[in-house]
Amino acid sequence: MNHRFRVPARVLATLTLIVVLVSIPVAGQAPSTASRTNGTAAKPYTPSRTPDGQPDLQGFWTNSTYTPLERPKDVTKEYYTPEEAAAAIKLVAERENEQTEPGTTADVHYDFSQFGLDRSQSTFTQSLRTSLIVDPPEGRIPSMTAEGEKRVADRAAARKALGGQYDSVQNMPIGSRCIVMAGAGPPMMNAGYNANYQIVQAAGYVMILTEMIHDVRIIPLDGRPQPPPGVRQWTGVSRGRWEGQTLVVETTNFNGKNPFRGASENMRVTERFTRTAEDTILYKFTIDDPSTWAKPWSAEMPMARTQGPIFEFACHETNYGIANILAGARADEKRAAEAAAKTGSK
Amino acid sequence: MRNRLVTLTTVTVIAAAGVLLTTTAGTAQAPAYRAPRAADGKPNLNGIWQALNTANWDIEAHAAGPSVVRELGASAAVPAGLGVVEGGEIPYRPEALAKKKENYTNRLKLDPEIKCYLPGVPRSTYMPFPFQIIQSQQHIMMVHEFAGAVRTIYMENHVEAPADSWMGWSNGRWEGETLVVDTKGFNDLSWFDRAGNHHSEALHVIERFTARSPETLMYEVTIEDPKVFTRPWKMSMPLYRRVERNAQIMEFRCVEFVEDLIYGHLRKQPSK
Amino acid sequence: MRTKLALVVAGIGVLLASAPVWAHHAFAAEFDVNKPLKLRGTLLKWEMVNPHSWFHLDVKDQDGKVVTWLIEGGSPNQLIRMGVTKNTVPIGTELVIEGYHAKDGTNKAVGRNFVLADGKRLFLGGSAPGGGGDKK
Amino acid sequence: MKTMMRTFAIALTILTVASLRVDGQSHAWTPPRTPDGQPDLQGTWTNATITPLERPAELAGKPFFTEAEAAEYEKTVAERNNMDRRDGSPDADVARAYNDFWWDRGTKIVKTRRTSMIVDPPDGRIPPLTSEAQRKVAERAEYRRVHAADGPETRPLAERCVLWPTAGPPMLPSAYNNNYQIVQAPGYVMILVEMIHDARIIPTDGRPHLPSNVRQWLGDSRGRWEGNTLVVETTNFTDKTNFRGSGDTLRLTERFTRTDPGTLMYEFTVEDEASFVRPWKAEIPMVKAEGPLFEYACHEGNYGMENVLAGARAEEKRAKP
Repeated sequence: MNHRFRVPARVLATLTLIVVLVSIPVAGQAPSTASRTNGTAAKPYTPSRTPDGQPDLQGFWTNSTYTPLERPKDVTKEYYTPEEAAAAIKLVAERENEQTEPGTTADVHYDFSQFGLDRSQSTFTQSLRTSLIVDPPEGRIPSMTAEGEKRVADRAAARKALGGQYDSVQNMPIGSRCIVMAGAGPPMMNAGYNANYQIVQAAGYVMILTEMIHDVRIIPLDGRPQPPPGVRQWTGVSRGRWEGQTLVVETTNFNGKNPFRGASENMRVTERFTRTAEDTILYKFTIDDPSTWAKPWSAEMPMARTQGPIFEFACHETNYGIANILAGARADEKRAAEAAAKTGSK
Repeated sequence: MRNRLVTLTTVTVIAAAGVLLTTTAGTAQAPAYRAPRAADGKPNLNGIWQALNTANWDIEAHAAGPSVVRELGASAAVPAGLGVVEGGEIPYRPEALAKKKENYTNRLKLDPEIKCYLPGVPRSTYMPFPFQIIQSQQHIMMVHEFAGAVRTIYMENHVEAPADSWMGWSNGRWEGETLVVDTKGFNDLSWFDRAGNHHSEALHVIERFTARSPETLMYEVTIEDPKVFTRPWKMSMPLYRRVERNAQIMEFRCVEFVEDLIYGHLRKQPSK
Repeated sequence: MRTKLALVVAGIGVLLASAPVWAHHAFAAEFDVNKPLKLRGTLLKWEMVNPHSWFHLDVKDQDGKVVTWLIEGGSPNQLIRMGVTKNTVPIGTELVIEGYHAKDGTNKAVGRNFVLADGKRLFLGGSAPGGGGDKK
Repeated sequence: MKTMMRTFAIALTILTVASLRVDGQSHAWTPPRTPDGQPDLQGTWTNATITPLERPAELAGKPFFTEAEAAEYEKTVAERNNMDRRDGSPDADVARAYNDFWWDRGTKIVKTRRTSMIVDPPDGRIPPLTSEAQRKVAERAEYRRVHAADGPETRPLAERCVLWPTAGPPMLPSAYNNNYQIVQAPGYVMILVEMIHDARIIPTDGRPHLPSNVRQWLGDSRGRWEGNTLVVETTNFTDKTNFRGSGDTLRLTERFTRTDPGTLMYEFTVEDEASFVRPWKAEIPMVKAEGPLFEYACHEGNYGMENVLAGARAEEKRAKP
């Protein structure tokens, strides 16, 4: 038995510890609160202020989670019991540390656990929620409009028309190309690993550094208008404001090249960041895109305080994998052509 | 009609003369100036800043020159500049000077900027793109429009760079009116400019940011790299605030602009 | 896959459908599943870079000639949070690497498993300071 | 050397004063001042004249015309320059290019009635080139002959719209548009040369010259006031303008003095030991002219370049057997 087929005992031990430590909202509590379940009545948390008087969201945070965006089809309840949640996490975490069968495609990969990249080895957040989506109440993305369906089909057709996935770099996924991570958002969906954020505030601005591909969002709070509709960006253009303790950020002007769940470029994302505990920010977002979904839908997830640092995630600069993949595809083609020629000549 | 012509010509001429009047030598010592304070009492350097010089083409003094790509004609030609290096010349070791010349000759192939690579330090500061300072007590962020390059200046918990990187590992401190940033942990892949001025992974950069008026900062840099230079040397320049009301760091995700250049030869049908 | 994975906890089994750890790019497109290999060599350089780190390994071939291999690993960022630095794995460290050869036939491979000369796995099992999680 | 230059300068001043007296002007005239106190040189000026740079051989030993001689000379030159005539060979006719209406060489000699712009050496001729400079001139001439229309870069600078001979420095008259507009501001004098919209911006704050590796077509000018005279020193030339055989070692000193409401005396000294066996000097009284200077965009409409090159290619094609 190869040692690599063992789940590292240390990981499991750590995992157990984390499950105990991570705050878990009580099922049945108002969904917007994320108070602790340590048995005592939770006091409403008032965040400290930055020197210029903003509620202080600063620090390193993660939204790494095992909770899926959409509720699993066979789950009907909104919340698990704490025991069910812990069991579910343990099961998935074990699977993540599970080793692959040698000689299979899945095995052609470095070992995430060896690089600390499986979720159990870093801080992750959890709630008892069975899905991140809280509205509609069934916890799933509403069905698409006909226009939305058509757009999704058109995009797929356009991709297909470009040829094979490895015919050229432009045919490859934008994340692999280091342009932007598919989940960079907004909304900020949890990356598979390095799902970390650094928030820094200065008078008039909130900055959020996303670890993956060093994406920075600089959100002005001065009430300035959105740029004209002709100015569009991969991550849109964000404008923020404070509503009490909550940072509300509205983002429009997407370029539509990294569509979130099939959305159009005219999607409007409203995000709400509320510090609900010393080590928790409750992150909620609402997607409003009538041409894709008849009515807006919303999700929420806690962000947990984590430790830094966020080391530079230069991506494009040493993205050797891209060249290797393309070279590999060309080598495959050459081999296939030679084999065909050989067969033909017989 | 004739009068109007006279007026127009005169206006043009005076404007031409006026331009020079305002561009007095940038490296003059900043006069004593006390910056407005941020809420924590430190000099407030928050804002969107940009260099207004030709250091990104060549940090040393240089005359105008043609574009390295014929098709781009005047649009990519090199504007002349008097340089930002104090004392005029960079004190290269002989073999390092030879490498600089080689870099220059082969700049179309070698300049990391062309490939949309993170620009390194201090080049990120004087690229012809704005950058924004977001200043908190623990961290001062410098977010650059070019390639979305970002620096975290650690104002507390100073540690050594865990690994080498493009933008280095920056520890900062306040010295009176001045933000002093000490950066090490660079790789040897970034350049100082398009002229091929270079460094090794032993690079140590000390930057000093000092407000010199409400809308300008003085930016002074000391470069140390004993593998490449015979002694430490300095550059300095003013940085200007982008005062437009709608000034904003926009996306300049240049990767997709260079993919065909870098990977085009690996296309199924190679691009010409 | 082990049969254990077939175990379904009532009402939560579908959680398994949640996204697996995200892969930056398709490794099976870069490396050949039909060309597993095992390399023993000394570390020449570890590029602690993103999106994936690369180990440069000097390997003696059959004729005793030293050939440098480039081995792809994972993002170093979480390891750095755990306390790993460029000094953690010294140059010259002997490594045994199991992996798969690059499709284009050059001396590149994915490092499916990195093992130290003493048989310990790299980074896990306490080989890295603070290894085993970024919890304080 | 310096002493020699000073002697020259004094001699020149005397000559200038003497010549102005010939013209009947008062030398006691004091120019007005700009609001910030500089002698006011502002306005539009022309240096159009038929006085040649070098004294023609037939006028050897004669630095000045008499009034009658001047009139006769002007008449002769007017006839020679008449572009409306159609006599002579077809080549000569084509070379005249267009009617007299378009030309503006001036019809008068300079008001000092000098027979050459050059005042030193006394023979009014450019001193001999050094042997090194002669070699370079010959090389360049041979290159131009062999590669006359190989490509745009082998055509003359003016034809390429890179630089007109009137821009200098030194600023010398050419066939037309010999106009200059001077505007002054504190610390600067700007001279807009009509051809080809070259603006010389001359700082007068005593700053040093550019580093020697930085070279410009017009060189690098630094000005200072000596009494009522603007003295401009220019260095950092390229090796591509070659004024009368000069090289990148050229050091040019210009002196601008308003001598009466209608006259701006322009003097220049050429020093380039590598190219000339001795320094030399010239002067041109510039005359107040009427503006405005209309935009002289050159390169933008330079269809001629394409025609010249296309013509050369067509000739080559025809020449092939």
